Amino acid sequence: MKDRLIDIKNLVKHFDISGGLLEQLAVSKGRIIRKQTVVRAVNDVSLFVNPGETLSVVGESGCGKSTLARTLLGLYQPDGGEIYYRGDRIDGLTQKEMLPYRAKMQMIFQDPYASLNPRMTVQQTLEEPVVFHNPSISGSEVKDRVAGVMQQVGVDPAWTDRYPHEFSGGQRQRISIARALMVDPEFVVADEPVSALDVSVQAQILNLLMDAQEQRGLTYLFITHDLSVVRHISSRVAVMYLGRVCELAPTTNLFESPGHPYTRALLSAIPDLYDRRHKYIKLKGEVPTPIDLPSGCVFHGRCPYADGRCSREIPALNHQGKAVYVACHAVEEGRI
Amino acid sequence: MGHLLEVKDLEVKFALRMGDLTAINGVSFTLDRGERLGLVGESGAGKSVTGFAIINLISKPGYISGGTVIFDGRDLTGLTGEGMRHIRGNLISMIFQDPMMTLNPVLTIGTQMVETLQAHMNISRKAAEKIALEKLRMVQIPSPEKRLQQYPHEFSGGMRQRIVVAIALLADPALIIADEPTTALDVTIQAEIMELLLELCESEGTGLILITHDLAVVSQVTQKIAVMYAGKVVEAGLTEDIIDNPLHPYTQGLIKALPDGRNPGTRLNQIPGVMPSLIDIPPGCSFHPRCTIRGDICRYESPVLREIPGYRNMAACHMLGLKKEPTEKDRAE
Amino acid sequence: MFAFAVRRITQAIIVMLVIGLLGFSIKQKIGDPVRDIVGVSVSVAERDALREKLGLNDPFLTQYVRFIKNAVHGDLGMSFFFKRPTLEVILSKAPATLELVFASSLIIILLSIPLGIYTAINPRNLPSRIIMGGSIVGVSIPVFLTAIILIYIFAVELHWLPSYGRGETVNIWGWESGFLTLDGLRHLLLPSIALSSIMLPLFIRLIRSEMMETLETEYVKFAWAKGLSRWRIWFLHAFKNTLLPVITVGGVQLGILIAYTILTETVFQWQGMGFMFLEAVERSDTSLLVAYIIVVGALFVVVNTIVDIIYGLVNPTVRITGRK
Amino acid sequence: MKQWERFKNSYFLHSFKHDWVAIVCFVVLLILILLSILAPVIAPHNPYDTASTDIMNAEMPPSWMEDGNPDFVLGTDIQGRDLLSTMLYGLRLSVMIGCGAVALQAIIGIFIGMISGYMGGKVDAFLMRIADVQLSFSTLMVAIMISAIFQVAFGVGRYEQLAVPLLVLIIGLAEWPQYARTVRASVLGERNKEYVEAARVIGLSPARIRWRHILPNTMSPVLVISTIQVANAVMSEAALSFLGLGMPITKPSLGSLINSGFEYIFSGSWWITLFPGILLVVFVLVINLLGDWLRDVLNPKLYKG
Repeated sequence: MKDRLIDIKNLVKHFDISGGLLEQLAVSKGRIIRKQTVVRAVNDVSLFVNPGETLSVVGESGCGKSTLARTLLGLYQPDGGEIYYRGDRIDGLTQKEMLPYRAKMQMIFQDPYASLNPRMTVQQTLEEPVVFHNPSISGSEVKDRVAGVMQQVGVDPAWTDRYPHEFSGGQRQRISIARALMVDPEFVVADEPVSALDVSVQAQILNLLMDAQEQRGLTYLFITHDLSVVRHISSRVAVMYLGRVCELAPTTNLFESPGHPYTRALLSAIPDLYDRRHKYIKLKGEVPTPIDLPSGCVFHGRCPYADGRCSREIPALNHQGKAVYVACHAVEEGRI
Repeated sequence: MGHLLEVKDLEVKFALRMGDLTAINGVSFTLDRGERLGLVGESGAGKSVTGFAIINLISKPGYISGGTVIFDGRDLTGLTGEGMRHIRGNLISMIFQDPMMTLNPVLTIGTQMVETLQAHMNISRKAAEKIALEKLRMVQIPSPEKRLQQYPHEFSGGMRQRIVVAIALLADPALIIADEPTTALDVTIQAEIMELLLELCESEGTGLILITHDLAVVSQVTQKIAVMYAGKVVEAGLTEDIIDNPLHPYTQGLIKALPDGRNPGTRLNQIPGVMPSLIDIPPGCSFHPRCTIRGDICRYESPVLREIPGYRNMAACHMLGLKKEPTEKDRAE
Repeated sequence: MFAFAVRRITQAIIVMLVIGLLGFSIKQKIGDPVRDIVGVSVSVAERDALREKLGLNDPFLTQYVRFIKNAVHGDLGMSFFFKRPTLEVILSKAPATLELVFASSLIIILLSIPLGIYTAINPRNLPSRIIMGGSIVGVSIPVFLTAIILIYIFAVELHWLPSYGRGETVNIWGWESGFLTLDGLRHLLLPSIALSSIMLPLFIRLIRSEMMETLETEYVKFAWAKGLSRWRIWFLHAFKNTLLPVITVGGVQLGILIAYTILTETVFQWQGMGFMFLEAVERSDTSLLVAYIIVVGALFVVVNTIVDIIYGLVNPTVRITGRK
Repeated sequence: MKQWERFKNSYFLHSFKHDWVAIVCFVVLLILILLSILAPVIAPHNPYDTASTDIMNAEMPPSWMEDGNPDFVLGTDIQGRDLLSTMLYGLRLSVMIGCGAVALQAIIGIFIGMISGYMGGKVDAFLMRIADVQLSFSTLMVAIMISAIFQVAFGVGRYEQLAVPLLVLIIGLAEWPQYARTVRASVLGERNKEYVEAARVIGLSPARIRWRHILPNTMSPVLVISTIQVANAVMSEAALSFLGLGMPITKPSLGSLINSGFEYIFSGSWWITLFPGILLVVFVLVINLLGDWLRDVLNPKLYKG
């Protein structure tokens, strides 16, 4: 276990959105009751990340992938489970105890228009993390480092005095990546880093991310809904549905022989440029909300292979050999 | 019989304080009855503006400054209020991008469907509701009778987009313009909506203009594609020709920039730079600063969309069809 | 919806208890109930006895509970000046104020909706510019100045309309109404115009900006794309959505008119609650002052609660899910 | 110097130079503020010096009218003071009280709005409930009530002595919710933006994130409402003074001058009311117009609370 960079065990994160006491009142069968509304964003998720790899977490909106990433980075306090960084437990640490890990784990965000403080120049944005983590660093050293990183992400270092609104979306995303690289992290969480970008710019950013990984030996946790991107850049993939991991497998295995029925449906839905008019697996019904989770396997209501057991019993993420894990009774029983 | 729709040299400008900005600059294409066309481009290419310009629904300060839109033999750009109103939602319908924003939150689905029919034909509420129910069934909304009384917030995003599709089909239009209809939706729902749209257009013989940034989506649905860049159509042709044999360097770059899963982990082909904003469109060919095969002429003369000898695609590029075809090697960075 | 209403009403009760606490504390700190009842010409011993008898030496909380109990039964203490129960005094003055507020609200609603919609639909044409320019001048003129100018023009110079008082009133079931006589209406005209002068521009601007925002939405654009008539788009699709924020803000603003009645009533010598309140301040009539605060507070709370519930009824999201 | 260069080329200055309404308003406002600051220097008479006023001069019409006296350009008030000088001193008081009150409400409002927006939960619900209730009562009503209570509690004589600081306090207390709501709403809007998350990922302390990252981004709406609040505060002060709950007639603000003149309007002495009235309206109007212009230019997303 020591050789894992990140190890997440049975992570749970719920959000109570019921508001104040008065907001919780509701009427049911003629009686006034107190109703609490809880979004079960992440339920019992176990995952690990090996050093140097790119693990992608994919899923549709509301599946809890962003919450998972933010909980992992300590932006949310988990409601259960454990998080380890190189064997050290890092959930529940105080602000101060967390600091050494903050320099090692960084994040890149989705929206290049919201992820940079509009009132700070590029210089100020990039300086802040370095100076914060190395208070003794000299001014000229900081300047050199800023220039170096800007060079690497492909933004002209002469533009450090500019404000974010003077840059295009792609350039901002480069600056956002630069900010994450400033503290020399070893682990970077990228939350939909190319979803808001146009195709031609998306390719630039993906190349930049792959280059940075190669040069700095970075480990990525890549959150996205775009399966073609996943296939291109990741070594392993975790598929999430309604707050649970339903399949975890090396990329080639996942795309060539998906195990979980949801993964199959998801993969079949990607339009392929060269395979016009291919058939996709149609799922019945609608995605349930994470507020009222179905019993048993969260996917059973839409699954073509579901039986009685699926609606009662939550399937465990089982090892299927060759680093493939699937959480499905039907796969386990060999029905599919 | 002529084309269902013929857009010719369409030009849209935005009147701003600092002067007029040209959003689309001489866009031309045609569409036959029951034919499906994909309008593809990145954000800012002017594809949505083109879509809205067809039904003369450009929000201020934009206006159509030139060109014609011939629909069924009539020029739509010359129509005034009432004449245009009769076209919209009746002969040409639209589907918008975000189904969460498209439906009016304070009116029931029934009201929003019935009013569309009543706007175009003299029909009782009862009869209109009957047509509405039929269309809701066509888009596979379960228990449609109950649904008519409900408000938009009681539906999920996918369901709302189905309802929008149903509204678009109400008056049996000859043409549907769908502006990024699945961009805001998840991939499984996108597949459902696209299949639905495709089936309905085929079974009803409805023409479709699908506006999207996603070439892969277009490739599943349309027969023809027009690729737009900086307010112009740079390449147009049959879907298989565009995808398998792109001519224009921009189209080529765009297709190669897509991670297609064939060689994972390798560097993607990237087009350097970004699309120019409307304020500083470069002179000559607007793509030339990013182009790898540009010649001198590209700097000052704007290319027109023309037939390229030996190919079926039309492309707007000076460098195509010259003595020496640009080869893969020439284009390498 | 029912749960929503229950929530709002519970909140209203809590707010009333807090207002009661404030009023009671003021009374405790600066008022003297003994003086209110017997005046100042009574010996110290007698006053102490009365003090004990009235329970004024009890703990704060006990007295507060008693105060609330009495208030619920309509007993808000005696007015030192009028020598009558304060609530009675206030209720006798209330019709004048409420009629004034009602007339002004009518003017505001009838004018602001068409003007607001017109300026939203035609944001740049000349009439809109004039209306918007006029409205910003309107919000910059204090109510009392408008009132004075109106009096100077129509009463002092032109002698068209009376400058003060309510004129002839008719008593219907204890309600002194000025609505039913020509003289009463003539007296009502200037004060209600003056009172509406501050809110009318605000309403026009509010309706205009909300309407313009709505006109920019996707669903209005979609309505155009459906080929609906412009009237249906403006008055059903856009206006119905404009109404929601206007009800929340506007309802509260109409309640706020009561604050401005203090100014208007002063200028026009209008014998309403506001005029009475200022007199109470001058006479240091603490009980009446506190009673006024509580009655007006209750009025505000009732108006707000009703506005909230109406909002809930109009907005399907709240009506069906009970959540805002 | 760089900042100045940036400002010179900014959209802000550019749109200012191309909007004549904004320029006129700015110039008028500047002149009025200068007049109020320099009132003791430029006023022809000192209205506070009772020795120099003569009751025999009371109610003199403006100098260009019959019975006018060239010594008193705009005439005299009921106590025989030069109206122009009294107005200048009155404007001075109005500006002082207005700015003081806005400073006070800004301090209270920004602090509470910041806490409320960033902490969320129960603290937020509690603070905002207070603000809501107070707002629903209207700032004017709250101001009138506080001042009424103060006047009864202090007694009229003492209240008039302390009028200036008390009015600042009253208006500040009455109007802070406007600020708090605006600040809170924009803090809520900013708090969930990704740059704040980025700052948290870096490990910055909550206090630093609040004051260094969030606060500067809420400044546009704060600037816009600040201008409008100055106008509101001046209006509130005038209203209170008009009701006799503000500045006494011995040290009149514009509101108290209008009030004192109102009683004489029926006898034809319109100027005592009209001139201070015009001055007040012009002052408030230019601030409101500038506020509107600022709102258009900065175009802050004014989050609805």
